[in-house]
Amino acid sequence: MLYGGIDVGSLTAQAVVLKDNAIYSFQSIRVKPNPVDSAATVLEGALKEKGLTLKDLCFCVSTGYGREQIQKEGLSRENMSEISCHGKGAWWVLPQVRTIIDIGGQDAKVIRVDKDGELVNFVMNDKCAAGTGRFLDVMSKTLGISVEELGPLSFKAQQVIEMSNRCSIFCETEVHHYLQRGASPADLAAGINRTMAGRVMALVRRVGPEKEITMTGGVAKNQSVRKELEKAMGTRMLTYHVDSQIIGALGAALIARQLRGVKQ
Amino acid sequence: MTVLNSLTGVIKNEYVQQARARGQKIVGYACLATPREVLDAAGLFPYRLKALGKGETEMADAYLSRFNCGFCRSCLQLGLDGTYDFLDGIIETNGCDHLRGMFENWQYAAPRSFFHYVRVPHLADADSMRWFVEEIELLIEALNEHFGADVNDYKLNKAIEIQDQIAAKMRRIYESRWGGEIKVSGHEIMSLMVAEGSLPAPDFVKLLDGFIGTLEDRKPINCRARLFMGGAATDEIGLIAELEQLGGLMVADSFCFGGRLFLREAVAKAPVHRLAEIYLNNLMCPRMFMNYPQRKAFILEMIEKAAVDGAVLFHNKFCDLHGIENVKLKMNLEEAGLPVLLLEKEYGAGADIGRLKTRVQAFLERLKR
Amino acid sequence: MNSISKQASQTGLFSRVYSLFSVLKKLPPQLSEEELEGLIKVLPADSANSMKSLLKPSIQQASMTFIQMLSTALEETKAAKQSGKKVVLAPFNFPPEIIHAFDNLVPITTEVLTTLGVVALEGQGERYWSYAMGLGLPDHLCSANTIDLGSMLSGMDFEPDAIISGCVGSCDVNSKTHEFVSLLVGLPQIALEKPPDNTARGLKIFKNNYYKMIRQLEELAGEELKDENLRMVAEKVNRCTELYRDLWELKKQIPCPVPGIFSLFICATRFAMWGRDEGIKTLESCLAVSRRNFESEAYRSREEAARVFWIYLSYYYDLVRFYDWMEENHISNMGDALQLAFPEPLDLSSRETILDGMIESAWNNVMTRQMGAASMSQRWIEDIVYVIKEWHINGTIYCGHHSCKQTWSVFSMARNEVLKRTGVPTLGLQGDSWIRSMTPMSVIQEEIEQFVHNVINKRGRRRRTRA
Amino acid sequence: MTITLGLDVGSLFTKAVLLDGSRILTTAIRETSGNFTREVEDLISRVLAAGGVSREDVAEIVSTGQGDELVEQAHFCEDDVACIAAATRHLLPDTELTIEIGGQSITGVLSNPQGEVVNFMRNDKCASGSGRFIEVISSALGINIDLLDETVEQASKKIAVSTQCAVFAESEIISHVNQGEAVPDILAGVCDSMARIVISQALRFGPVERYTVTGGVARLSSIVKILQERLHGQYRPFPIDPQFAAAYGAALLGQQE
Ligand SMILES: Nc1ncnc2c1ncn2[C@@H]1O[C@H](COP(=O)(O)OP(=O)(O)O)[C@@H](O)[C@H]1O
Ligand SMILES: Nc1ncnc2c1ncn2[C@@H]1O[C@H](COP(=O)(O)OP(=O)(O)O)[C@@H](O)[C@H]1O
Ligand code: SF4
Ligand code: SF4
Ligand code: SF4
Repeated sequence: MLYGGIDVGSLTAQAVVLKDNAIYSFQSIRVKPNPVDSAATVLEGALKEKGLTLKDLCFCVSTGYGREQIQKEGLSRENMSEISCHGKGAWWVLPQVRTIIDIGGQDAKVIRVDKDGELVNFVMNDKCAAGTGRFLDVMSKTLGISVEELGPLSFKAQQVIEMSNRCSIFCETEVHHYLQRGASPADLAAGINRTMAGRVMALVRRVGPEKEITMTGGVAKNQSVRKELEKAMGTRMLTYHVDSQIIGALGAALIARQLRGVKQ
Repeated sequence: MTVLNSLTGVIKNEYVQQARARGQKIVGYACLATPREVLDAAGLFPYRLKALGKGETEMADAYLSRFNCGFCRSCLQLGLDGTYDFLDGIIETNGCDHLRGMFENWQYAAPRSFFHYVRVPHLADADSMRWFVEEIELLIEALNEHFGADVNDYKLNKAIEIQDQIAAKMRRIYESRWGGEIKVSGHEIMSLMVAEGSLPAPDFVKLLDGFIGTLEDRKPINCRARLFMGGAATDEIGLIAELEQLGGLMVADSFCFGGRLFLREAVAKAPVHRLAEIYLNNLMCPRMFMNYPQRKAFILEMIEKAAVDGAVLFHNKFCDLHGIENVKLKMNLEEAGLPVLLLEKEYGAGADIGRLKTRVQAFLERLKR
Repeated sequence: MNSISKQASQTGLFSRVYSLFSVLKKLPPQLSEEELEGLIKVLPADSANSMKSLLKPSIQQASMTFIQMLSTALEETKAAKQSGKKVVLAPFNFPPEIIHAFDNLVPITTEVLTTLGVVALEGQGERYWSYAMGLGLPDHLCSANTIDLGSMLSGMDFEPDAIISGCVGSCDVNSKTHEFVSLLVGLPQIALEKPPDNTARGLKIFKNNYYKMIRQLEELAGEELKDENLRMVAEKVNRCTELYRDLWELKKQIPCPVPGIFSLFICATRFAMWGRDEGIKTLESCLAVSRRNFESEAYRSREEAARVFWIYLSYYYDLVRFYDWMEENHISNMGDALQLAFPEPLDLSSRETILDGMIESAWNNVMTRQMGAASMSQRWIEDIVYVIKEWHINGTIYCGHHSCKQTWSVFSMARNEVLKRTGVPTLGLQGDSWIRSMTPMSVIQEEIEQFVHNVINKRGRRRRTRA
Repeated sequence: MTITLGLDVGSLFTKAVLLDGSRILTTAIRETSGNFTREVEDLISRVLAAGGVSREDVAEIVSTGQGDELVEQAHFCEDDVACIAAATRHLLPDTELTIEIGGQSITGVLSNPQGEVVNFMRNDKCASGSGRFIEVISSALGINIDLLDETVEQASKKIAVSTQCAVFAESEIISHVNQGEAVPDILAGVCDSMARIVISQALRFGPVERYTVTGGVARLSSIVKILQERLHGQYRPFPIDPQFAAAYGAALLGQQE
């Protein structure tokens, strides 16, 4: 049996095809202006890899931006919030996990699940994009490096220069300000990652994290943010061997599998 | 429904225009603690201030700050931009610190000739009741003097009677959802509540009768989960409608524009005392101190009767009263076995609706619905 | 509950402040420079910084009595349980003298505790703040209350026996936070409401409420309020009032001989130890130091770039160093609105007259008087205007403590009216009075400098960059 | 005549004005980035070359703005509030309020009839309502900021932006595009929401009789027009390129030295 999951984010979109209880194929692309286009492209990509078509999926679930339209267009049969999907996906890769910190391009969420991967509680950033991947993107651009380099660079830091400005957009100038005064990019990178972790902690506190804890979403790839979060929580987080960005789509596919029984 | 839509879509509705045409004076008030009957008895048209989800506040923000509740900022904006120019007077209440600020700035920037402060106690003990009785008497005096009204017990009793009728009818519609099938959605109920403060009482009775007449023929609404909603004073019907589209229907609430409106228990017979009791004893609002247990009991009872599956508690950003109350309420509702979602929101149509919907959808998923 | 945050806040605010002060209390009345250095070395960085400034020679005498006073207050709280006394938590605007008049009651003031914690402890108050956030409380509440609440609720700290909400009617955040704690911990709450009515009618209702509160306190204490106790406290209250007024008078001098930090000593005394010998001693030593300054030639010839008054709160995180910075930049810090209590001597003729006087001073206490008035702006503006004239203030600052909804909602009005009535400008800032992460001190200082040089002095701030 | 040079190191752009008495010889502008000394040096040599003036002829170099103290080439620095007030005082003597809208903040500067600063107020906590906000949005829509006015002129309606956060607004705007809304209409909505934030700042000092708008955003007539419509008081257009107001003021203050 084949199940599909599509997750359209603010920056990247993913599709996962699940065969019974294993990831059969997956794709990740940069988003297109229209979420439905993103969904169609990324799903087609994941299917094509194994020579499949939409018809071969017995159930497909969409999540993320435009999840309802994607369903209306017939690419999926049901839509689910990203929150449930990340919870489910993370639980599948790490059954012992109870708290998931998911940080994407514009959203930061902390999700608590039970022993069956069902949602127990969650919080999500609301008014402000200050503690999201977008902050890291803007910052790395200002430092003239890629977002992938931001983590490694900060491990070379002599000291940590934290950002004081709340606004993601304005931290840009703050970085300029420090660079003008001769600060080293490594120290700034370390500060940026710590600032990021501090903002995420504000959300983490709201749910009261319970062990075991893990991270999903693109920012999970930043080792320095991860370390800072661990330090702030006083506990280690679990890692896994699946790309952290596909966890949402994976969760959607898992839910598709669950729902098939109910909906058919 | 069109009458209702026109009432909840515009501030200066047709009843306002008619009242102006016939020379009836219109007096604005904001808080549920304002004894409307006194205004009715004075022959005035009590108009409850609302902002209908309008989120533009640039004029208000020159007075109030970013750190004030958006509902108050929006109301002040409408006061300053001329929308509320039809009001012949305003009654201030010390509902919360933000509301006080809203009134003060309004009176500072665009003064009215009639501006009366009804000081509502924050306790409901015997001393406070005496104080509130005096407040009502002072209000009567002020109205008599300024508008040449002649408020007497007879008129007050009449007005109380009409409001009792309204409450009974509202209750009937409200509780129609508790039996089984839901024929009236939560946002429709909210429309009625918002309409209530937008037209004279006798007209509202007619409107309610019309509405009740249609109940029979209505089709049941699909319902994925039965929700309780509570928190901030909000008249954002559109917001509730959007959230209900996700399938969770609001079947009970404790909004200020909502289920608290028709609580009217009182024992005193003399009208002024009776009014004081109606308004002070039944003010299930977090601004009241020492009676949280009462509020909790009121909400738990409603939740039980309405067979609710989960609760969504809102507060406007920077609202202290609901911001704190909701945390306590969440703890107590969860103790009672009910899942709860806390939502902090900015007042104003559509602001971040997508993000609110994601959270509500996840909450419904959590409820397994 | 929230296990990880709970761990982080293991030791409560009270206990930590208490242990720090019990060390400080043992210091000799006069510290040599070496002794000071030695002390600073053993303290953690945040505390050391504060102590360095607090114990500098020019104000050491006053600081020492201040420290002694607070140690006594903390010890009494600590010892209350063993001696069968009850601890009553009250907000800053509640005058504590009535509680001092009970044998069996000990007051503790929320904001004083938080301020001490923030000034003197490593990591300031942020761990307790975090704990409170973990409960789901919004981040726009007053940090002073939230920190204190976080500390109490994390369950590791002292437990008061009752909470007085002295802010019902004048501050929602404050009263509501206290209500939250009392509900959560299951403590009795005593509400003292002030009606927003400046007339005799309002005062009458308030008086009634106050008497009701005394009855509740009597019940809590298990004793009646004794005439002789009341009289003893009242006499000391009058001494405090006298000293307070002397200090007020001295502040009219140019340059101001009263060091900025004394405004903190004075209001802490008002909030915690008014009507006690320790309070009198603190005020006396403040007065002695200020008089000495007044008489010293060096002090009198000091340049005063500005005389600045904080129209509501000031910043209390990094406070001691911040006040030093103002001094170094020749900005006289004339204190904040927490000075605007206007105490009057009590008429000692009878129990009734004493109580009447105490009630009036509660009615006129800071915040109650301004934000609890019929109009939040009117009294506040009048008081600012008065103090500007009395103390020859030439610039005022609004710190913009973001939880303070009442002042924020009438700040625009206040600034414009103050300018209109006195010609004195107001700098509007944004920040949090007790938490440094909202707005960093450097940003605040930069704004203040721009304000002082461009707006108050209108001379600009020409800085040479090249020889 | 004395020649002075004003340098305004802004959050986004560094500006230079070369002044002879009160006559502008030349101006130059470039983006502010990390490499500070080189940028400023480059600007200085550019204005000097264009103005046909040698470095020795410059009596004073005055810096202002965010990095003012780091400009090694400057003789002294002044706060931007003082510079803006000086520029307004000189060019529009009886104007009480100057609203400076730069890349990162809105600053209201209130002056008295003598041109002295009576008060100022800065709003710089959030990018909503800053020049950067407009830039981020127009670039997300693929519109060069130079063409913003032209584009907005084609608008037939205004699509309201509901969120104030620049980051969220960017994606909200993209969703409007997806729903088939026209770019000019969306941009018109953005300008409107931006103007509202400026208006509430401007109104905070109470009503004034005359005001002017400076800073880079003052160049955008789509925004200034809305301000004009909604603010009471007479709008006085800034006589020189408003983005250079602070640099001009700095050079003026150099003249007084
Ligand atoms: N290889 C990487 N190393 C570090 N950070 C990364 C990497 N890839 C992506 N990110 C971060 O992840 C964010 C995007 O996360 P993602 O989950 O794809 O977001 P969305 O779901 O909103 O599209 C980016 O903003 C970036 O900061
Ligand atoms: N042609 C233009 N090029 C660049 N920015 C412009 C232009 N016209 C207007 N702007 C606006 O001006 C802003 C920069 O203003 P400026 O006063 O130079 O800021 P700062 O002094 O903070 O560097 C930009 O963010 C942009 O919104
Ligand atoms: S929520 Fe309470 S205080 Fe606010 S308007 Fe309603 S009844 Fe009044
Ligand atoms: S929502 Fe809160 S802040 Fe706003 S008016 Fe109601 S009680 Fe006051
Ligand atoms: S501070 Fe920045 S990131 Fe936050 S809401 Fe404002 S623009 Fe968005």
